[in-house]
Amino acid sequence: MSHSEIIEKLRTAFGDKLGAWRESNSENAYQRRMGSYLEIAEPSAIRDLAFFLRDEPTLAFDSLLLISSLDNGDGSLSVIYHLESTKHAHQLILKATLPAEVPSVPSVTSIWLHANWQEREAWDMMGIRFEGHPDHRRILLDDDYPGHPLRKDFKEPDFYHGMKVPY
Amino acid sequence: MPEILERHTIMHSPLHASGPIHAPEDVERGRLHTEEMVLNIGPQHPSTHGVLRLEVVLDGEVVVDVIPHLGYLHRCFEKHTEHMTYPQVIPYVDRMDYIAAMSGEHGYVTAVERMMNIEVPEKVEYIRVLFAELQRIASHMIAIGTFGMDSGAFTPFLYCFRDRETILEMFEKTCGARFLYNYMWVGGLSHDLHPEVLPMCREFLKTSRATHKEINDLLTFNHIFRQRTAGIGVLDAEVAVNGGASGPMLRSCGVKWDIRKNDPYSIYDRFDFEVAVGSNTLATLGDAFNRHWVRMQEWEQSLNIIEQILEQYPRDDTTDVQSAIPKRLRPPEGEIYSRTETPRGELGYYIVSKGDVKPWRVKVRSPAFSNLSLLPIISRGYLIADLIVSLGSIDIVLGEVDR
Amino acid sequence: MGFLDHLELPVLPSDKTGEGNIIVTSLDTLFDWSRLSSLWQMSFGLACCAIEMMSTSASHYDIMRFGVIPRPSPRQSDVIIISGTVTLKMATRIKMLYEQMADPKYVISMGNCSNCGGPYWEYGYHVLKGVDRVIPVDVYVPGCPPRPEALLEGLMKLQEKIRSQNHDDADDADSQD
Amino acid sequence: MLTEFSHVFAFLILAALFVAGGLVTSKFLRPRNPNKFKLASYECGEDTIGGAWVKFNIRYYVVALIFILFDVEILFLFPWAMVFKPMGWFAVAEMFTFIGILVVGYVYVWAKGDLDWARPKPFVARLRDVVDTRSRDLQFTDAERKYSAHTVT
Repeated sequence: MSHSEIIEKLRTAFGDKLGAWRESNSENAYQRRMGSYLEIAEPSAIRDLAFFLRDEPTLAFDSLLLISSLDNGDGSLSVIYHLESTKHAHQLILKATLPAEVPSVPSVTSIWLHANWQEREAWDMMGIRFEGHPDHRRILLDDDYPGHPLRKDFKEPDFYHGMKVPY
Repeated sequence: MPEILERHTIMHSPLHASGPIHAPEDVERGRLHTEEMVLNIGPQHPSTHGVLRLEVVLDGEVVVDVIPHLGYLHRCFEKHTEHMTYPQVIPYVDRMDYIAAMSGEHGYVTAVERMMNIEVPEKVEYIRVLFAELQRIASHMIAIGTFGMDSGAFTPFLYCFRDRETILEMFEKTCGARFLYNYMWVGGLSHDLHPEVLPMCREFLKTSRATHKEINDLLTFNHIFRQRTAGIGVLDAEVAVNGGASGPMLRSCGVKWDIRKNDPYSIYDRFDFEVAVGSNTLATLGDAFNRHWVRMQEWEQSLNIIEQILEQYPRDDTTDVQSAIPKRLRPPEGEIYSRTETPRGELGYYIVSKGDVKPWRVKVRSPAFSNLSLLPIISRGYLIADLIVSLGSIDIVLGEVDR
Repeated sequence: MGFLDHLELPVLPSDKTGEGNIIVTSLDTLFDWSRLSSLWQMSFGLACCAIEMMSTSASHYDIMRFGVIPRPSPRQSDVIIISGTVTLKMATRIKMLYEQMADPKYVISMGNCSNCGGPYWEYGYHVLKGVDRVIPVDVYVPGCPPRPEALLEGLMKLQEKIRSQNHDDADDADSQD
Repeated sequence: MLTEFSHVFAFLILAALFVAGGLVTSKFLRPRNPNKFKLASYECGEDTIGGAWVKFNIRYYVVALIFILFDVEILFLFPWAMVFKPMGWFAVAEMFTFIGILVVGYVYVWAKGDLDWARPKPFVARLRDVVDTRSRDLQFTDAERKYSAHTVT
């Protein structure tokens, strides 16, 4: 199914919860396909949207490729869901933009198992909380590491466990 | 085994979520009252393929739960990409998946070329696919060698490393480095193909087919190896797709999903090769043996591709390999998710560019990271020796897992 | 072979007659020779240099010719080759492993990452800029990754250091031919 | 007068001296500087979690006991093997009845299943054990649940 049909089906089911469809206007055909994304106006609706995307037979997005976290620089953070259906071989990218002071999104681990570690890494690197995640620990850094490194305003600590960090 | 299930349901947080570690819970098993022991297969361990720590909850010898701890090799790749220009990121991409550096470069370079809509000359495409497939064989050789060593056979490791040296020699002649090359640049290559590489490649095809047959007789059809790996660490096809598995781990469950065929990039559509899939006759689908079997088949398919490349390679084509490299590498504003098939699975780059010389954000979909997240699911209820075999069959590279 | 002629056997030093106790000095030479000829390495790879270390211990370069046998546990190993990037989370474990090694122990820091942080020196917020901030290092092997021959050269340097280690008292200077 | 036994005694003393000598000389010659880390128990570089002194399954203890039992049985065979030739058929019959009784015990233990080791109880997770598939089971027909057209069975 092409992007427009997918969007149209989603709009009928979720209407105002979805934001605009950002089409990428690059000359490269691949980037038009894999660079355009659907914004989600209401991040709290992600769980029902995810259930619908995975369980609707005509959509059947059974594979979550990746959850990326993005610091937009103007204080807001974004969570990007890269979805794919191995049944119909079509892809979809969803982007939810969150305010910086309460960056939290419902967890989709109970829908795609792959999200478990992806969300833990988004929490670890960018500091986005995922409500309902079964094991909300940091995955790469130690639990006592100060701050979330991939934020644009991150300052690396001078000493950590008694070791000098900067060169 | 409902007992393992409801006490340690997959969703249930592990023994010591983030608070202090309390003693393992006592388990009531009928009249025998046994405790569980928490064992650390820690960062320094011969069979964790690098610095990975597995916290294993054991009941006697049976694994009740596995909690992987990562981050011992987190080298802040994504933070570096924010401070480096696009070409400067390539050496860091090499050091991310250091066993298949060429495939990592190929993925990153394809992504940036798609963003800038660059058409790469014919010759460069052929050289890239040739080196990507040679790198796939070298990576599978390491995977098969160490997997043999994990299940107790030391000789295949030495045979594989001996033959890998010839591949490294070819790479070294062309781009000067044994591995970690910085060879594929955005829009071209750093050096043209060394004249001796094509004859060496033809010679390598013969010796590699002989070694492939030798490893098959020595390892794959060896009864002890079959008993040790068949039916171990079984992964269901639906759980594999839902859990984000890709590459040999996904194909060994019977899902015919290969990015080179399903989402073709570069000139892979000119070669005919089959997608290697696990077989239900040799052993149960999705187990450790099938993952090894898929790698052995992929080794053979890569040899076929290289053979076709040697026939189709434009020998009299003298275009400079650096002709399509843009002078000012500044992709237009926008984002892209581009992916390629590396020996471990689907390596994806999500690149956001704000029209600057440096990328705003590069997020990497690391196949080894996703495949490793399925380790707890495929090792519950098996013996601890089988856990080591399951981990070895996943073929992880910690540089890519921790990025 | 260039490497083999470095290895001198412990000939009893004839010029040592009359100086102190012959047996004592020759005992030191005997210990040094036995230690440097069987340096058991703790099989412990961190990152890309570990693959190069594996190539060095595979049949093509074969580090075992010089008596370097990979041992899994620190209790039985004499030398620890830090091959790869030392991250902050790993540094405390390396300190623990180094302390748990049996004396006398030696450290070869292989690769730029463990020498000084390597390519991650500037923005590596989780990378330790050099393993010598945590454990004392005997030999630094430069390179990213260093070639197997460079690692063997580093091993030769360590053997020379062990050979000349115990006689660093003043009168020993003349015997260094 | 050196009796037969004195040779054995001399052998024992020499063995003890040889072993003690090795240990004592190395005790003097080796460097010795213990510290807190070195004396800590080694577990792959990590500090251990929980003790190892746990109540493990009883079957491992039973197997060890049975091993000791048959080990002692072999012990009795040694002196018998030295003297059964002059003693003639009576000794042979005597020893085989002794072994026969133990074999009966062995067969009993084997049949009871006390000898089999901890069998792995593999647990292959299906999709419904791993994620919430309630709504999916309603909408997908049985044929469609085999989710992908690409699956090769």
